[in-house]
Amino acid sequence: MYLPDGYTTLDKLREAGEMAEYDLFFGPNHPGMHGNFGYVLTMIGTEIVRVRPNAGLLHRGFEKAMEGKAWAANVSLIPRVCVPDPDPNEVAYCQAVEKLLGCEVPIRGRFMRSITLELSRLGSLYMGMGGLAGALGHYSTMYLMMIERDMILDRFEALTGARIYHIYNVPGGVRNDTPVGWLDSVSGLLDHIEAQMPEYDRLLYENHVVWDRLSGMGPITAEEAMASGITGPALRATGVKADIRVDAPYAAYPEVEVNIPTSGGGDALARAVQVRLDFAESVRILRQLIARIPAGPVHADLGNLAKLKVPAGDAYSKVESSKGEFGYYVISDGGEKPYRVSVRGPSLPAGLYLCHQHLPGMKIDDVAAWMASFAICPPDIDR
Amino acid sequence: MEDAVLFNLRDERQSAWESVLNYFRKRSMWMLYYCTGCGAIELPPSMTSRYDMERFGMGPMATPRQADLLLITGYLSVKTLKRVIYSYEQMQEPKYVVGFGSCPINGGIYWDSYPVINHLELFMPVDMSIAGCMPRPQAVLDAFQKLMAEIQDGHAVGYKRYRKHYDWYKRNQDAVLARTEAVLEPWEDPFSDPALVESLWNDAPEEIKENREVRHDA
Amino acid sequence: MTPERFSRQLEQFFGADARFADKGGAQWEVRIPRDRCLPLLSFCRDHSFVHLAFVSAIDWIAEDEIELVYHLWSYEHRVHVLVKTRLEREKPWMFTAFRLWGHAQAYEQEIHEMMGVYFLGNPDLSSLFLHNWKDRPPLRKDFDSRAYSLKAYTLSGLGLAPEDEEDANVPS
Amino acid sequence: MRFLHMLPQLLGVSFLAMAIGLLLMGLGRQFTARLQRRVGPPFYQAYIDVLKCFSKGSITHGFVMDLGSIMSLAGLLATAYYVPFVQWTATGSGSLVIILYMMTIGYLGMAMGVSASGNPQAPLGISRALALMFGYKIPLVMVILAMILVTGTSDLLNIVNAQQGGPSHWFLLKFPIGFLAVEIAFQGMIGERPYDMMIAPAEIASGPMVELSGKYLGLAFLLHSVQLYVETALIVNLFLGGAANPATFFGKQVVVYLTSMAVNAVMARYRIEQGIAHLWKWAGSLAFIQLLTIKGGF
Repeated sequence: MYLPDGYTTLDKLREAGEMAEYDLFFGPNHPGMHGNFGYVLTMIGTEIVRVRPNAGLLHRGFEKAMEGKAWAANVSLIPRVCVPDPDPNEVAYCQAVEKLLGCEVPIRGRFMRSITLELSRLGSLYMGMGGLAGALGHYSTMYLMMIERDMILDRFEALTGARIYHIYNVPGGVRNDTPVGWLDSVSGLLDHIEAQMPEYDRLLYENHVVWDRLSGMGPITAEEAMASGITGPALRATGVKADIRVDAPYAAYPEVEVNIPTSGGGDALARAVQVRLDFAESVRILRQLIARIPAGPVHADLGNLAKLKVPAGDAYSKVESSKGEFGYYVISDGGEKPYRVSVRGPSLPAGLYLCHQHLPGMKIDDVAAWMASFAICPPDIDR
Repeated sequence: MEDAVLFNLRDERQSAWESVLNYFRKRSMWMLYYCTGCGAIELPPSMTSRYDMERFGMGPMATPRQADLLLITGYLSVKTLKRVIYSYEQMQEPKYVVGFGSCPINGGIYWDSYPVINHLELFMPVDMSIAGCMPRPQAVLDAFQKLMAEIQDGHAVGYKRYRKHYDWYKRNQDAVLARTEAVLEPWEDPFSDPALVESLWNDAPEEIKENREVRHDA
Repeated sequence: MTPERFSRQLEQFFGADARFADKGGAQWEVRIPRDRCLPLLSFCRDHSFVHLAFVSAIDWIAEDEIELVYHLWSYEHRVHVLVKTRLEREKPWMFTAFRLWGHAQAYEQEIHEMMGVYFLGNPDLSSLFLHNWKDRPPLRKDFDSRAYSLKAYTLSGLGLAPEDEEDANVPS
Repeated sequence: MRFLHMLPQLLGVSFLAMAIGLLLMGLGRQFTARLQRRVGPPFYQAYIDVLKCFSKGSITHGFVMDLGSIMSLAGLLATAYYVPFVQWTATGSGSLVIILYMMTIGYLGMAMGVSASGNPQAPLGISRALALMFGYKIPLVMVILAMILVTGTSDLLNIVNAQQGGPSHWFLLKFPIGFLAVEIAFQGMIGERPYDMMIAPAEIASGPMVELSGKYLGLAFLLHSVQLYVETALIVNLFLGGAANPATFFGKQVVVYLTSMAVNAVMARYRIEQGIAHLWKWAGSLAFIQLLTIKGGF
């Protein structure tokens, strides 16, 4: 029987109408789904034919809720936009407000912002690597990585009083200075993390099963990635040297040396490796920040924050989170509340658009790993 | 909150056989692996090496059929509420519901938000609520210990309540999920009128018209 | 690229339609009427502004207008451009940017649901976030979220509250 | 009647197989937990789980589902009657042909049962399990063939007897290549990583078990426990020389199972086609080499 190139028996049966299509609900209630999100997959056998994203399960009306709260009160709402990586939200929002206010954050406050951002990034990357390992069935790595992530949360708790939602950055700086010995404890944690990392590398990155699974999955070129709004590690994994910490520096990043790592290839393996490189770079940045942090105030005097009034205007501010660009577009009409806050989450382009490009033709086996490789985080799609 | 309905939890006295079964039930609680909200972020720490939930015999399960414990991890949007009720009804008795954080209790920080329901008790029975945002892993594990004690004593009987008062729960669920008219004021989308859309197409520039028949999945 | 050069090029192609402003902090702003907006976006994309960060919509209820803001970023020049266009609030509609950036489809779908803006040529404007929504689009300024929540999610708001105290304890 | 005469023995073996299998599961879970630096459940956790499952309500999806569940358990129990426990079998025979034949019935019964549920993920899982069977059965059969050629008997009792006289007589040392091949295949037989694509929670939501509730899930657990008993006992008998008393036998089973769990703990999961290719490539070639060395006058 002669079959032209790329024309399989499956295609033949499909054309003859002998293969039935069926819908498979991948999520929201599915162990491979990270968070509350869903894809309705139309399948033939084990192959995906079409995909329909089912978003909105985590929708809480953030943008509306923020219009009803005072400028400073919104800081308590904002970290909830992205649960694994909350601090970029706070910083992006505060920077936008500060831009409108025209106020300058003291240098120590900027350093503290960078330190919390990088610690939050480390925690989120642990979660991302663990999630990828979990999607591939490699639970030991995930279980072990959570120990270190929890240690980071302990440091956050000592600094801010909260494990997950820190609400530490406020317009004008950060809430309070470090407790005594806190910076040393972070240094000690970094030593511990660097000592542990080789073990995880052996478990996850030197594992041939992981290589075989990830290589060639969901490939994307640099042009495609830029044209479809992909940012962060997924973009750098295509070889583009783009990072907001360097391109549009904020907080204390101009004061330290940031070497943006890139990797090539653009498939899921490259993205996984890129996350690991980002992780190492983040640890290096943290060490520099801790070594160079100056003394001084951490907060600019803005009077009573609860009665803060912001001049009319609009400002866009963005921050490099562990998943990509987190942006806040803040509009004020001069009142005590924002007129409108619009949020740009990093997951939407991959989660709602690239799925149409990548998932059809893929097998059901790879959906969870594909999502984890793009670090799709549903709360910032839904908001 | 005039809607907070007080529930009476006490069960009739249990037999010795029932109490033996309850021992097995409490020592082997399988929870449904469904992250309904942000509270799920504290589940990985509770499950994994540091706090290790499995030493109490608890573990995540893939589907509602296999699970005993439904965790409502945080706020519930209406869209999720529908899925949660489906999941709950698929679970086999005895089954338990734990509400995480403030949001299932009274809406929490989202109490005035349009897509988020306020009181979970109106839609399904809750056996244990953990206050806080987020509840820490210690609080989560403590709640599970307390739930175990309630199961042993035969007090965690939400599923019996659900069966007994199904009409009441179903009425509340339908009122929110199967809404037939607008809540505040009806809204007519002007673009549901095909004539208007057609006139827009007629005035559109040529390069737009070319793409008229594009389908997303094509 | 300097702002002067960019504004000169804009003037060359769009004349007085495009109003350019430098907001400082490497953020530029271009205001443009709806009919010229898509050509402007296309022009920007060809001039290295390849990254569409997102699209936001603002309801200016006092001016009876809805504003769309396209956020563009150039990896080459490291400049952020906000392309703003105003639509009438009664029947807001816009041409889709789906052909320029694929992911614009998702943003437009969201804006259609949240703000009621119709995007001509967008292949899928079905409801994505809300369940069985029959009210005014929620991000409009005249939508009262608190009143909605109290009416929709409480027994008394739904008219289901029990008459007397005895009934309140029904599920026991 | 011969059958009635054997009934106490058959019941005894059934009970033993389930008890040992569940204990192995509990020990395996605790072992994995220790590898992951946590406390883990108590060793008797699997018993509690099964008893709890039987105390729950359950949903059947029709007569075929009931029949399939019973049939798969019955098939595996029937295998257990032929696998020697301390140089003794319930039926008095240890025919390897019957063992290899009967072991398949477990999966076929499961395929029949879970397909009735109508959930697409259950047939996906069971089709993976049946496909994977092609992967591990061929190396296994090749190695067993090699041993039959050497010992001149297909009765497992005789193969065990041939290994008596201390560890130096164990086939583990006589056929190290074959042992390696069977160890790789064993990983697939009990469905542990990297070959756990049949369950694969992140992909197909625990596959065949997706619609099993209450008692059916309890039956599935018992099925897995009997499977563990049969397959570890098979390896102990084939390569580790059986045992003279139950404690030693159980100890050897534990060693075999925990070795597999250690691999399980550090591995990710293959895709199904990768898994079969891997099994054929490594286990298959090792088994083939073993067969050649024997035919070559070893």
